[in-house]
Amino acid sequence: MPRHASAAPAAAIPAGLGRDQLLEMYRFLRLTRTLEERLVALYRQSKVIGGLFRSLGQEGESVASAYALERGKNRDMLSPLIRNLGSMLVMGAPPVEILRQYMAKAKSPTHGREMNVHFNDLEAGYLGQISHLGDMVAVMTGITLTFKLRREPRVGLVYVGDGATSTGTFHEGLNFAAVQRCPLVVIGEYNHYAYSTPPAKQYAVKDLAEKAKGYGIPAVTVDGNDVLAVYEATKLAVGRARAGKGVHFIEVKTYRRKGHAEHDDQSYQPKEEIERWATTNDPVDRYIKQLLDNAWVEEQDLADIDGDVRDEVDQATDACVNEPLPEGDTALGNVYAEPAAAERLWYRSV
Amino acid sequence: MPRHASAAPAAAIPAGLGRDQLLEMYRFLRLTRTLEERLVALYRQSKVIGGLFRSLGQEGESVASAYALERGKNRDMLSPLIRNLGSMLVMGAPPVEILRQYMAKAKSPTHGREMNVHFNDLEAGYLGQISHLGDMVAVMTGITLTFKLRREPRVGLVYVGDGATSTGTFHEGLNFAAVQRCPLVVIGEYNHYAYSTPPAKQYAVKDLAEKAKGYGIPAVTVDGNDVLAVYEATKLAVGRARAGKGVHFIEVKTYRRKGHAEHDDQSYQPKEEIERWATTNDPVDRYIKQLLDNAWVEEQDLADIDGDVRDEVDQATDACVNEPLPEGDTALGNVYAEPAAAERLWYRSV
Amino acid sequence: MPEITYLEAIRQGLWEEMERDERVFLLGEDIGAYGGAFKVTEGFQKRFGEARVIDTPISEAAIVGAAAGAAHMGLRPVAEMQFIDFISCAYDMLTNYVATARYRAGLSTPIVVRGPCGGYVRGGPFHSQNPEAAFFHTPGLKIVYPATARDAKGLIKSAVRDEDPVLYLEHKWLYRRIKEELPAGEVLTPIGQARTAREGKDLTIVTYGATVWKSLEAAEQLAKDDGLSVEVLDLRTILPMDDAAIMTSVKKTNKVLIVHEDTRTGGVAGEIAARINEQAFEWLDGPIMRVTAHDVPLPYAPTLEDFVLPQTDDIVKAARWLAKY
Amino acid sequence: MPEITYLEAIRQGLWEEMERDERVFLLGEDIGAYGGAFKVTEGFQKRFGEARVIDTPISEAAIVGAAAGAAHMGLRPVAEMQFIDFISCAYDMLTNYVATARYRAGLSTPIVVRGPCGGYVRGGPFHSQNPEAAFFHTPGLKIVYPATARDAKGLIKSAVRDEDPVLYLEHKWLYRRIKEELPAGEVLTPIGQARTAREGKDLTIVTYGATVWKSLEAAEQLAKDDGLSVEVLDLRTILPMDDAAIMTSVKKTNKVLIVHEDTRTGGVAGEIAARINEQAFEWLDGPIMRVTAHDVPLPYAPTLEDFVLPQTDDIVKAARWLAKY
Ligand SMILES: Cc1ncc(C[n+]2csc(CCOP(=O)(O)OP(=O)(O)O)c2C)c(N)n1
Ligand SMILES: Cc1ncc(C[n+]2csc(CCOP(=O)(O)OP(=O)(O)O)c2C)c(N)n1
Ligand SMILES: [Mg+2]
Ligand SMILES: [Mg+2]
Repeated sequence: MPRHASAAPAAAIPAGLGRDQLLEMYRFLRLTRTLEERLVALYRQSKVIGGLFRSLGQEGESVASAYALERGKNRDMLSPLIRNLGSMLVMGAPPVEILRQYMAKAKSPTHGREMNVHFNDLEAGYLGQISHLGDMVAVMTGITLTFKLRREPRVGLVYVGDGATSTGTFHEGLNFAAVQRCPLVVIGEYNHYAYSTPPAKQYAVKDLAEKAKGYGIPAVTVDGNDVLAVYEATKLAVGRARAGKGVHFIEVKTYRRKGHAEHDDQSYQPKEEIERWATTNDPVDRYIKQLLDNAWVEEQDLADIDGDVRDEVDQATDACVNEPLPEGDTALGNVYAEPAAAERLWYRSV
Repeated sequence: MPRHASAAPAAAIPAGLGRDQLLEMYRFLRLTRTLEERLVALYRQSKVIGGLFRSLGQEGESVASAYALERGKNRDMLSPLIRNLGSMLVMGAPPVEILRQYMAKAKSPTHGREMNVHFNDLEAGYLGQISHLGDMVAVMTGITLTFKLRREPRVGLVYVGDGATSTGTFHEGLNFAAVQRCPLVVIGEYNHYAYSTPPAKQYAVKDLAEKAKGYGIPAVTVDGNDVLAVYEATKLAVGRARAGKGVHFIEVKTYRRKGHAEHDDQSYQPKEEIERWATTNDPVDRYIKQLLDNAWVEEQDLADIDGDVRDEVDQATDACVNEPLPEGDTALGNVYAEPAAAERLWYRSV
Repeated sequence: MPEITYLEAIRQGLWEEMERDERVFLLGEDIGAYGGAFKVTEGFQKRFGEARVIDTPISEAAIVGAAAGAAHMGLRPVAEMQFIDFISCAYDMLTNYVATARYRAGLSTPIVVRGPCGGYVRGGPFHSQNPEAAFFHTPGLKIVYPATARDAKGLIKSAVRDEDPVLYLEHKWLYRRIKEELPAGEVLTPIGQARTAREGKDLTIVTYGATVWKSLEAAEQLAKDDGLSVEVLDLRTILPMDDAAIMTSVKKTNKVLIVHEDTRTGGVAGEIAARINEQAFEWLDGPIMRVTAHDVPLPYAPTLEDFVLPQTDDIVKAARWLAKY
Repeated sequence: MPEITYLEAIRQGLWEEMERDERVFLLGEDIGAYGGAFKVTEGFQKRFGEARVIDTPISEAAIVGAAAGAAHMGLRPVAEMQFIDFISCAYDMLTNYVATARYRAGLSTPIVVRGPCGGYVRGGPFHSQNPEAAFFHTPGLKIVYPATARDAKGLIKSAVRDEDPVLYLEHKWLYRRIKEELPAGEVLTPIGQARTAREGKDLTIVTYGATVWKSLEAAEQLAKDDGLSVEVLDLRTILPMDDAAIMTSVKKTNKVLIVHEDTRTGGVAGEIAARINEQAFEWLDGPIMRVTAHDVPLPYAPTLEDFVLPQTDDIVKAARWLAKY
């Protein structure tokens, strides 16, 4: 936690945020980036088993949108995509569990059964995706429908990529949620690519926000790399959803600076384009500048956080990097509530 | 064919239509209604094998929209739903084949394998649906994509009910067609019900036309029981689609006066509502009034057509009502191009 | 107790479970005011309210996905497919999301997906399907298919109480065709246990769903005409399968005929044949034979449908042949 | 001719068919400029243009539905599923629309749907699936699953020329692992014909896809260590199945082990076992046994995946047991 929290000129800070919160968001931004850089190192050492998916350049919208939710035991709930590492960290996913997931460790939340951010903690408020895009929209419709049926003041938030808006499940799920006026906020991530596919080959509208019109729900488009703008827009939508005003759609314009996954050479992304976003529109750089220009925080505050985060990621790595993979036969349990285990095939014991 | 066709005051007639065409449209309207009434009679005699689906009150939009297409061998193509009997008749589906389909006769276009309007004649320009709603939108996307790839000046038209717009395949198909700028016209049939479900439980927008906004395609809403309005709107959209301007969406507001199918008691439809539409907003009555008030045709012209249609339906019925059902073992052929037949199971020959 | 139909038994089971457990709710197309295409849920919305009997858009994937989300949160959703044929639109959601949830992520997803199945009703290719083979291959799902009114009630109640996702398949040909007097009090049929519908010693027929009745007819006829003693095993649960019950019967009769209404290739009968081979090969006095639908989509015309589907006479002929073997 | 990989063989086959027949076109996600997730179509768009190599939205149902519509009109679409796991999203379109089109309505629908399948690659539950069992039950579809570079080329070419819809399953573990020198000129593998991958007389292994190679390894080891002569039959086409080839081998060796990578319950092996029972029961000197994946979603960790999937050693053990029987 940052020092001399009391000394901040809170008045000047927008969106009803305090200095501590500004620094906490910074901390999550830094943690996301540092943790991903660590994952890259582990990937190069072949310690990451499967693919590695970066959110470089998109950390702002992930962190800020999640930060607008109420956190804590059985409060709000979000469903992240592979590029929403930041959102999961905000909801309390421990970095060590992320590392374990990527490295398929026995102690990982899924005990090595699933990969990367594909895990959940319903009490903490995050439900990991499955690979099939769009499905989580329908599932979050059911979760927020439950909030509504139980009259709980809880809100759900689901992320969907520009590409994933083309799926039938996105359509069916969002439409059903809209009809039921579920307390659901949808973050449409316009990051310029779906794997290699640009928006122009994905749909015939300019902004994702236009898609919301077909569902009778309010929508806004915000600068996804402006942390406070995303926070403010999400906060507003979450408040409305909580107040019973139904589904809200927020389009965040951002840019995927790395390839679809580490193996992707990005040949289809113009070098200059990547360069331009990196140098002139990095969400973390912009946030830092904003914090310092407005004298909301001091350089030292950020430096301290950077150091804390480095330590945290080091410790998380040390804690799990040498852990064992799961024992093979642990693959058999928990297919059903019971019987406890699927049967081991006969020839394994002859 | 109507008499003294030459005598029509063509000038006064809108939408570039001539008197013969007005009468031809009337003929299709009358034929649709008369044929359906015949089917009801056959249904009551248990000659219709499965369900019977009426389009009473919706004949106007079916006939007028189809009439805006170019007909003839390998010209435009449409895909009708169970309530688009009128559209199929316009495209040249013979009444006797409709009767055979409903009665599952051996000589029916599907040889008794499929029901009602679930058949096709690709050269004539109609492709019957399968039951799974939404699928035909994607299939028609492929058909119109083919027109585009081959640079053929052909247009496709697909019908979708208010309820079916909730399906994932509607969304995926329409979005893909919009991106590809396929020469496709979509007729959204707002007939106030999806089985028993009203629009308010189906989606959160007021007009189907609003759904088009999410696909970046132009849309209009027209009075579906105004034959000439539907014709004019469709003609315009078809012309644009043919000119390479991509997908167009037309919402037709109409009303399903019968139940979902004959067995449905319509308990959920207010009697007065049905009554009001029947007495004040029947598409055929309105069309007749318009034709006569404007002196575009004379009563006798219509009476002659009514008579011709009655005879045609009588002859069609007589021609097939006593035909046999298919031989049981004809169920085995044509699963694949070859082998010609699926194997007859062993115990049928022991 | 008066006799009740198979359909009424499903209604009773659902009704009792909703009375018993407020976490239970229904969602599906036209199930509310209208009471469903077959009126299975007629009167439910009046009694339990719109919040517990939800009319949905025509969106099978969203119906199942939303049910899964609600189940994660502790509710007990029962989703209706208007006709089971439309469950194909939720195939991804069921096989990838729902079935794997516990295994991959420790999520419990106690949902029931139910709907009218089966042929012999002139429904044509898209209102007559038997979906069990499409889902039988999916670890994590359970599949039940009652043949009697008692099991219709007993299995829907067990399905609602089960901790795992259950496909509850109800045969529309049986809805109003069979009647039965049910015992007073709680009727529960355990998931995973087959039922001996008829005792016999010469030959075993393994079956489920509508063909249980055709098999019983055949057994009766074979007893009269051929003096054959045929045992009929009604699986009731298709997944997980009651291997023990199957093997016990096979080891007693040494001959087995597997009968199902579904098409042949890739149907459930293949798996049963494989298991008998693996677990009771030495006891077989003849080949395991199958009576099934022919490998075609189910056609509409009565003459065609009757030809394609297995009939009592087919079972009689096949059993006779096998008995002589 | 130089040796080429399984992946290159698919590329060659597709390329040659597109050169040969201008009605052939490709559609799928990221297949154009990018050349596909596995680069199977790299360079195709440059050569054949955007009209014949179409990048689609993420819409598997629309990809298959649009392919069907184009096929009705006389084109020859080849649709790529980025990973075959996502074909589940087109399940309704394939089983209800495409597969039944000829039967119910006389429509010819010559489409090919292809994509990377299978495990042994640490892909986790949603990038490792084998979809054959889900579609094997659908009359009207054909399913091919090449194991060799030669058949990869020969079957993609036959699939493109086939008058019926064909699922072309390619195993990503084989993409770059196996190499082969192909004969000059046209390479065509007839759909519906199995291949004897290894001659033997003591026991038959019926298999397909990646496990063909594991079975051959096992056969080699059994020959060395046990002096067993094992025949390995590579089905190549799963639907329609080459019963004749299976029965011929079974009648020769009298013992059969069915091996597939897919999960056990409801897998293709069950159907094969049933057919052998029906057609060659008298020739069996032992039970028909199966080596398959365990009945769980395929987990991510190498230790878990290796445990779940069938390994060469499993085949050796099972064959040894059966040989002794
Ligand atoms: C139904 C489905 N089809 C295909 C894929 C393969 N796939 C994985 S990620 C991806 C691109 C997603 O793009 P987008 O939704 O924009 O998310 P982003 O990667 O840009 O964050 C695709 C096609 C999938 N996961 N699910
Ligand atoms: C995917 C799918 N789900 C459910 C059904 C069952 N069903 C048949 S017609 C119908 C209502 C259709 O309503 P709408 O689209 O408005 O067409 P209308 O009947 O009003 O012409 C339903 C739910 C179906 N045919 N397909
Ligand atoms: Mg994107
Ligand atoms: Mg409607």
